[in-house]
Amino acid sequence: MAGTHANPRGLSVRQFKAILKKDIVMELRTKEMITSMGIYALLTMVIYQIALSQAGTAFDPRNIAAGLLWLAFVFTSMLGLNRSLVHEKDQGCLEALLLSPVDRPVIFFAKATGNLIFLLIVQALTIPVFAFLFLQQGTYAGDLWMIPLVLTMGSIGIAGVGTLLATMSVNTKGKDFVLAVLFVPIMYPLLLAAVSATTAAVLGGDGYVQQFWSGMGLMAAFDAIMLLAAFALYEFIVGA
Amino acid sequence: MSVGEKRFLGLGLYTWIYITLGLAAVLTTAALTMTFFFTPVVLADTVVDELRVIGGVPIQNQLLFSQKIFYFHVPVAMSSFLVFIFTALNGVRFLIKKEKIYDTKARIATEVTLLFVLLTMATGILWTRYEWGTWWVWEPRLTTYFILTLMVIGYFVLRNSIDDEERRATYAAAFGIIAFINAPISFAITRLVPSSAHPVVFRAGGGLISSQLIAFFLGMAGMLLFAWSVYQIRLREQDITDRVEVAKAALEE
Amino acid sequence: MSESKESPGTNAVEVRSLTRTFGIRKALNDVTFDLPAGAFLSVFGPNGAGKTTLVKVLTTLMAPSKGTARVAGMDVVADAVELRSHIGLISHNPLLYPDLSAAENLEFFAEMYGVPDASTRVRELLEAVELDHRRLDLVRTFSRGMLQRLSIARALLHRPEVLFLDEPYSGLDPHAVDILDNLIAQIRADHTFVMISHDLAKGLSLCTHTLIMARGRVVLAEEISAVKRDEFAQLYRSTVGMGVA
Amino acid sequence: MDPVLQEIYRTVLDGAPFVLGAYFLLWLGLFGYAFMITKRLKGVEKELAVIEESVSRRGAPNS
Repeated sequence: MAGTHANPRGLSVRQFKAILKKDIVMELRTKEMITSMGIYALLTMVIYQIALSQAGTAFDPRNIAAGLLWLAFVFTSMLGLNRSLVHEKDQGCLEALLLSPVDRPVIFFAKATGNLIFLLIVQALTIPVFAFLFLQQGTYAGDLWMIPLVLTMGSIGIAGVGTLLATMSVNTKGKDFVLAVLFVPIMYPLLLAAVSATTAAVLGGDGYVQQFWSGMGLMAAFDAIMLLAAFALYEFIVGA
Repeated sequence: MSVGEKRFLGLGLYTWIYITLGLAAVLTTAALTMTFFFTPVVLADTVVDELRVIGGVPIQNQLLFSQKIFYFHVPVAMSSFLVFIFTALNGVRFLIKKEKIYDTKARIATEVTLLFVLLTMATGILWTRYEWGTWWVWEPRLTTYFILTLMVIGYFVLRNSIDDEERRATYAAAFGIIAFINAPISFAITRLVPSSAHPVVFRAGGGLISSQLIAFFLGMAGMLLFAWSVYQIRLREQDITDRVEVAKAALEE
Repeated sequence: MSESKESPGTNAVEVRSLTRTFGIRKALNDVTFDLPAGAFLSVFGPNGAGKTTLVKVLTTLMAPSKGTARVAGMDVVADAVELRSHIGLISHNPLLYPDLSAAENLEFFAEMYGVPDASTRVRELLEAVELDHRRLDLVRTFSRGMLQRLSIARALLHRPEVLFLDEPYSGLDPHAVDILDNLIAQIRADHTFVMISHDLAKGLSLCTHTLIMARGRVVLAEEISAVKRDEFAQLYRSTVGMGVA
Repeated sequence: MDPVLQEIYRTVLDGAPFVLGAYFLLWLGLFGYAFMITKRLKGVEKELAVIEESVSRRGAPNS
């Protein structure tokens, strides 16, 4: 579909920056994604309280803290991903983007980077609230610096594959549902590794450093493979 | 693009479908019979010709049966994955050539995958119930198949939620490819991530003796033939449905 | 890819047996026509005639199944990326971000096209479409007519040679129609136009060339001076199937 | 039948016949499905024949 002719590198960088800047300016103006994702995350916390209400005092929420956190992130990120692509569809703007002399992967990387930034912001807001609500008792046993690392590594995969899948689901009937059906099974391996690494970071314990790094390695492998696939497929998806 | 007129070795497609279906029936029956009635049991890595009863208690009686699953369940599981390759392959061909036939082929391949994946789940669940006394275990292979099932279902949900034919085909092709890449990653990560709850229980045994290999290969060949037949029948049916539509459109003009 | 550029005065659009099929459906069936540079082509046809598909192929958004098309001397497949800098689209959709201001929208698209000295160009265009006083207002607050003016400014940012208009008049109030008429008259001289329209009177009053399509095929491709008015109306009625005065 | 297996089924694995039966049912289901789609294929073939006939019948006077 695209020509063999490639853009000069300088233009691609300019275009990447322009799309990213546009998304950030729009978000700062409307705060649509961040507020909706943030409030959604808070609601999840309420649900967790209900879920844990009968667990008894002997139960230490730290044991499942990592799982709960990533669960919240999965649902909030689906909400955000959907929003970010709905913007593009609304007034046919995506078509206008496609009409400009831009290499399709530039659109992909710019949108994915924007989504990554918003995800990280929401996570940075959610984690203290989560810790405040659920992790008061008991001490933090792992290494604190591990948390941002694992969050970033996980979010890269979520933003990358999520942007591809959301570009599809935004063109379907029942956008949100379709995104969930596609997104969750594809994200399964990443989330499994992410929860393992995050648990190591939160709980510490025997060999936690090794568990953390093996989880990180698996996530990195997932991110690399899936980003490559998404990068290769985006051109077909966005043009269809 | 008709499938029906192709001939191979002087025989039409129909004859071939009947032959392969019949063969598949014979082979799978043979494999099942051999497995349950003739193939000796395997105890861990060694073959036993006799029942070991020590102190009145049969040792490792669970393992006695565990190899039996190998001959029916594993061919089914492997077939499902092999058929899924065709989903991805035809997806790639579609994205390159943009011809509808590849989309149809990918879709039918995914249908057959769904059939086999469900069958894998069914035979797997039976086995966990019998072997471990529980209906479901989050064991790497079962988990991977669970995810695979969800992805295949997702594939059809995606298709059903798009009206434009070409967009539907493109998205389905892309998702088929992503899902295909994801399946082995899921399996690898399920195995590699340390899990406190369930250790890896299920590994294929070491040495197989010849009669076991024969049963396995019979089962495998039977399942693949069966998959091929179903794929061809469905493809032909689709092709004819399309042609009926063309004819109807022509009549209405 | 500049070796394929042609000297001025030749055809701006050359379409040769263009076919676009998917399965049994033929959105475009062996479409062939030429359009000289500087001409204004009006494309008519009922819904599903393939007008939109034709424009999508000519604007590189869709690849043809068979046949070739050249726009501004460039092949729509082989020179797609290069070609995109030479064409503009004005659609019934504004193709603008509602949460950006008028100036931000234009600046964004100027970046996408790599327009040199973007801020001067944006100011110049905002003045041309008489929106410079609202340049800082969000597009969300604009009326339909203002949106369409801004949308024209967006399409002209990178000084395209060929402009595609996809039912630009639909949904416009009479005042906005006047403004759009004026704008098109202003840029008429140095652009080639391809317009899809359901409005026969409007389409005919503007065009130098006309193309009627039905079921993916070309029914008529003629210079307007060569077309007899009542014959045309007759043909239009029979293919488009709507009452024509 | 393998005598060792017979012994095992009788003494140790008394649930074996159920598993066997379940597998057999699944096997039957598979071939039942194959039979079903073959029948359906026959059905659409008939429909095609009918329609193609009427196409050629209607096409004849015109051309």
